[in-house]
Amino acid sequence: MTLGFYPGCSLKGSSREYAESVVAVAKAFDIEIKEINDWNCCGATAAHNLNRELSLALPARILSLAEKQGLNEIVVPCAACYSRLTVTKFELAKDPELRKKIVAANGLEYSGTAEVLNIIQMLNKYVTTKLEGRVVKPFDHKVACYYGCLLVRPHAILKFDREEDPQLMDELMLKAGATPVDWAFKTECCGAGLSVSRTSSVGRLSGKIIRDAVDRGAEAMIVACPMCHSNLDMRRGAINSFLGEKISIPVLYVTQVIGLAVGLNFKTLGLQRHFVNVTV
Amino acid sequence: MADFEPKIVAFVCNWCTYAGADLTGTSRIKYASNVRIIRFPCTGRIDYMLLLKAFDEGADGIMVSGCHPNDCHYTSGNFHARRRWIMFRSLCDFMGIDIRRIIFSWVSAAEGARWADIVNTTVASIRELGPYDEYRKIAAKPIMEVENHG
Amino acid sequence: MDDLRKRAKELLETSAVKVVIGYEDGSGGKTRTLFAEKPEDAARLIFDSRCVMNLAAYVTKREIKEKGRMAIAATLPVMRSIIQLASEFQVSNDNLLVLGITPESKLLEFTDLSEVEKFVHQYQIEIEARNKEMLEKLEKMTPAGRWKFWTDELSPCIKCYACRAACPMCYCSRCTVDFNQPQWIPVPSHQLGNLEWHFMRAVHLTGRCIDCNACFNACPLAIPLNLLTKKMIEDVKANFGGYQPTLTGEHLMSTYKPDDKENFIQ
Amino acid sequence: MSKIGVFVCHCGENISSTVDCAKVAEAAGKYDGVTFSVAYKYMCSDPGQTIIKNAIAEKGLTGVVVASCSPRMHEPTFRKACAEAGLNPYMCEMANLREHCSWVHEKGEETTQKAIDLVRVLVEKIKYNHSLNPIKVPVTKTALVIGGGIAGIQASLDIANTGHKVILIEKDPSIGGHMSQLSETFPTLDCSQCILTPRMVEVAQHPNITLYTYAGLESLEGFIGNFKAKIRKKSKSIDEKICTGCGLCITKCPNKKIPSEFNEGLGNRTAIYVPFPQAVPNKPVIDRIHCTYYTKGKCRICEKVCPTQAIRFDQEDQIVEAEIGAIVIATGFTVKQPDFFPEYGYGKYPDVITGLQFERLASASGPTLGEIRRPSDGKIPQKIVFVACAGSRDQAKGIPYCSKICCMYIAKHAMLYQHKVHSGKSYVFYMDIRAGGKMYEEFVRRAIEDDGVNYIRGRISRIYEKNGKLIVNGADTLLNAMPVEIEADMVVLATAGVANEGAEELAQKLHVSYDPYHFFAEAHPKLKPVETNTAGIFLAGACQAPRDIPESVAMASGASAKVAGLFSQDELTREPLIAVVNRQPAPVYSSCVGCFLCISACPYQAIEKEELRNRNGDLIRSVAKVNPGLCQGCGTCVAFCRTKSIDIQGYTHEQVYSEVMALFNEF
Repeated sequence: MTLGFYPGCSLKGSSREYAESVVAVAKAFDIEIKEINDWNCCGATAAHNLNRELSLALPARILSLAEKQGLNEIVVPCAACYSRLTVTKFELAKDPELRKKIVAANGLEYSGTAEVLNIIQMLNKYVTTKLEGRVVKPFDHKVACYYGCLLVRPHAILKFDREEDPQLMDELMLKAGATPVDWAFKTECCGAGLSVSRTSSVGRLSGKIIRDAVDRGAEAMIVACPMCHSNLDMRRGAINSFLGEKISIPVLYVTQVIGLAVGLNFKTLGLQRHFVNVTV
Repeated sequence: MADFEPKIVAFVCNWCTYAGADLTGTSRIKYASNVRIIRFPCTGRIDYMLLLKAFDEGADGIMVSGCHPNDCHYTSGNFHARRRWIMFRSLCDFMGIDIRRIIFSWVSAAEGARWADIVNTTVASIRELGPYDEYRKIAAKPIMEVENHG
Repeated sequence: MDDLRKRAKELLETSAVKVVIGYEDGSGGKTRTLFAEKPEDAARLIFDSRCVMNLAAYVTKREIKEKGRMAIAATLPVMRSIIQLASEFQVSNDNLLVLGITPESKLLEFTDLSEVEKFVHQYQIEIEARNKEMLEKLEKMTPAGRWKFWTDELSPCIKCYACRAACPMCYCSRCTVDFNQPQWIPVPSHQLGNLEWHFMRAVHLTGRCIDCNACFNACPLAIPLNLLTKKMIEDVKANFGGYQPTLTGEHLMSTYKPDDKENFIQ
Repeated sequence: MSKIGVFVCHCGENISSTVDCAKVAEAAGKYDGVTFSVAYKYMCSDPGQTIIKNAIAEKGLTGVVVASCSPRMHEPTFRKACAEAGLNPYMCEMANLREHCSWVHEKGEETTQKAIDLVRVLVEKIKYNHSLNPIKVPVTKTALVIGGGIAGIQASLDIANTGHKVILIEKDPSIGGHMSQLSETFPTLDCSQCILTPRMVEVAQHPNITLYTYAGLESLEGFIGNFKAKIRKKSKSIDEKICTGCGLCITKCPNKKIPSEFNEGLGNRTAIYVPFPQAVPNKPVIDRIHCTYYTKGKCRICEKVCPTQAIRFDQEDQIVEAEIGAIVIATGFTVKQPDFFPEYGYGKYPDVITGLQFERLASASGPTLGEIRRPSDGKIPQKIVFVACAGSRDQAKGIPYCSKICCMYIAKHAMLYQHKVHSGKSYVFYMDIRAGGKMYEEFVRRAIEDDGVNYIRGRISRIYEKNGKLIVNGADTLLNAMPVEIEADMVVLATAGVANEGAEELAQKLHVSYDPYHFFAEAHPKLKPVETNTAGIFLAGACQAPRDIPESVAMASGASAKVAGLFSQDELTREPLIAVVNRQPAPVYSSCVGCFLCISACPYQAIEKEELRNRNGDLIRSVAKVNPGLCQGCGTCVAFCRTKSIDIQGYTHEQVYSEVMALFNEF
């Protein structure tokens, strides 16, 4: 089977390893990943602060392209992209007038039929059921699943998992052989877009997240968003200086853990690319 | 069709939708003025022939609305109505009567804003469909003028 | 059908019934209805493939009922009609004896309508393949196409009401079309009058029609008006489940289920 | 020939500001059959009604159309005015120019045109109206009160004291409701039970009150003055007549670890139990879900120890049928339950509790005998956080409304805490302080100023446990949204007050409306706050919306006054808007063919078979007949009848048909 794939900017740059692990896991489960041809920026996070129509036209163009290229279902690993695409689908379905306007602006047909899956939905739909027989190296560690802000919000539109206390990633980790810890910072803010502009804020916000995860005995943090990853991983320096302690808990993408569990190669999953070393 | 103002008649039950529309008024929520409401005790009372008569008389769209399932003031009038509507609508469609022009809804006495919404979307969609000329054409050319309005 | 003639004769001789309703030879190679009131009339009874008229249409007629207890030569559709009529309190064991003719042309005598019910329930009401195709063809058309189809097909209707007269379910003493305060259905047989008449007929037969085709066979202009009732049968089946006339009166359109499904009510 | 009068109301400016009333009156004056039309500022005022009455007398009107507000508002007013002028009240109809036109459209041609159309429709309808006479029905002078909290208790006592019979049913083993759980009450800090229990005893002893506890409404049929209620008395597994309430069974019951509902799970009870010491009636029930005998088949210790042999293991539920004239619903409310607040850890951390649980901790009769001790380890919390609006005023939680009582009880809780734990620190996170009420604001100020409760304006984003403390994260919006973090020992959530589970089902049983939050709907938000849309059924207390005690009591007394008013009459008049099967002269008798499909369509079993006989008594045939006592006038049969033999008064075939005909055609 074939799945459309929208990588977005992060997966082509700072989080190449996320893309690598998504593709690798998909391949291991006989899913062909087909990148949308000629894709563009999803608009996050700048567009919706500037111009509502622009913030909808950008994702709409991506969805139109997917439709045109015969991709009924697309996986969107980045939580920010996923949020933008899903919100756009919702807004356009609700308002036919707006839809006409957007279609005219893009010059592309839009029917809203392309299904958008985030990474958790994709895994649950195509991988989880087959996972049991495939685990060769259970990821036998205590893990803190960090969902971040965008994966499950706004709940009214996404209708995905429990808004304040999500569970689906924890369930997935259990199946990969890990032990999820019960902790309090699953959806707290990591500092997200301030990564570049206000690194000290990121240090403080992400620091609290890391602190709680470590205090509760986690040996690894699991994420499903490139923004979360770069803040928790790349900004470890700022975090550690905020915490006044050298904490070296690694941060893995959910797909990397699944990949390791089913016996995929360290490098195939891009695990060598992290700032905080991952040792298996 | 920009200047076309659709004529719409709403057949509603007294206890839910009529009261809901009253609430729209009390809440001063504005909506399109194309709809004329006719009050019935219950959706169970609404004779399907009246809907056809409304088309005869030149309605471009028809709304039928009453209490949500389980909320009928008379216990089950809306359940009876729903079963009839399912068949009525299917027969209309089978005979080529434009079912996009017949909008069914449940609107409770508490849903004043929802009534305004439903009216507005109905008016917009009927405006898009244009006047119901097909039905009017056959209604307007009787072979003999024998009807009297006694 | 010697059995039928013999039994009819006995019934009339013993005055077990006052009239036997059946078919006899008519003119032009056609059959017509026989109301056998004397034992010797029974000899005129026939039954063959030409006998398709639904004789159940007579059992509700006042003139026939007044004669006394009736017996009726009943094919499967006639028996179905009788069960439906019994559930609507129009006939009962007291005034009707059913001489059933099976689809294999075997004679069965039923002492009680509940046996008739059991018998008809062995057979499902299924739309003929040819008509089913026609329904599907129509359903595939655009609404505008269907509108044209029906306005064209109904335009020759002269409102002779032969369809109504032939239908066993149209036993009302005052048909809606005869109601004039107010005049629901326009009297003239113009397009509107025709459309509304046939629309109304289909609604009134919804859940009651047993698909005998008597209306179509009676129509002098061969209007496919039975397609309307057939469509209703298919839809009732699809929406509300089983479709069989029952004595207990599980009337499909005067009852409901709280979880009836639809997808169009906002 | 009709002589119809059309009376167009300006409703001050409510109609006339968007509708050209003079033009409406002028247009109406030109319709066939209209002999008089006029516009006036306030038709419902005395001079307005006089205009109608005079016109009826002087012009000999045969029909009146009042074009003003919704008929749901003033139809009775104008029908009465017509009757006073000698016109049959059912010859008066109303065109809804206000709610359905002037209030919902902008000023303009179309709006006036719509008003003209609405009037024309009613003018055409009224040509086919007939004089009707109200139906008289007797009144059963017994009230049913559902729910034995403070509202139900007050309503029962008030009705009983007017000399009428009351049946009070309560789902729990004792009456008392939430008020019996409270420690002290705002704004006076008097003990809740001290003021409540005398009322409870009064109910039990009142000669006019029949009390059924552990009971619920099974079904309800009928209509105002003539309801038939079936009440299910759940089996208590004891013979109440023999039981002396000595309590020996309770002390001997081996099954002692069942979370007590009365203590909100903070204490335990036995399987045979009375909910609390002052319960009324003070006789135990066996909770069959937990009782060892019912679950495992052995035990029966209570039976052995009972000195009067009052235990009845084989007792079955009993259905009591009662004739009822009026009903007061007083079923109260509940608070939102655990899974609702994952971000606050409610249900996860034992020391995050609800306000109702705090009441039990603070109550002298509670599990800690009134000492504030936290549930996890029984320690006295030194830092306590109260969170207002836990769910309330929160769109995301689906509860946009204010729960109303929380601001006050939080102030009370904080005050009680400070009174009991002098060294303790208390914090209240709030959005706004809503303290409208006599002595309410003063009470809150006392908490802040005299008792030193720290009020922080801001919301809590998350609560989590760390090293035995509850970390409360929030913001102080008065300090430029500075993040606030408090390490608390205990957190009390003022969880939203919500409708009872099953409220919707009860509403459907009673055929009353409910709002989107499943609170029962009053008939009018201002002028009929204790009535429902169903005649003869009234509301009291928090089943209608969150209410505090004085409001619940006031509502209960209000509802009782309505019931007493109803019971002051021996006969009621009912609207004659019911279905009728036609009858015609012989030999037709009726156009009904007797298919009786209408019988299965009627929701009220109001249609029966009538045997028509000739002069010799011979049966001609059977036709349908509507029982006017049972018919409620829904018209389901009317739309179903193929021969159009059934018609419904007030909405006859001719009336509705002519309305449709008049819709778009200028006559």
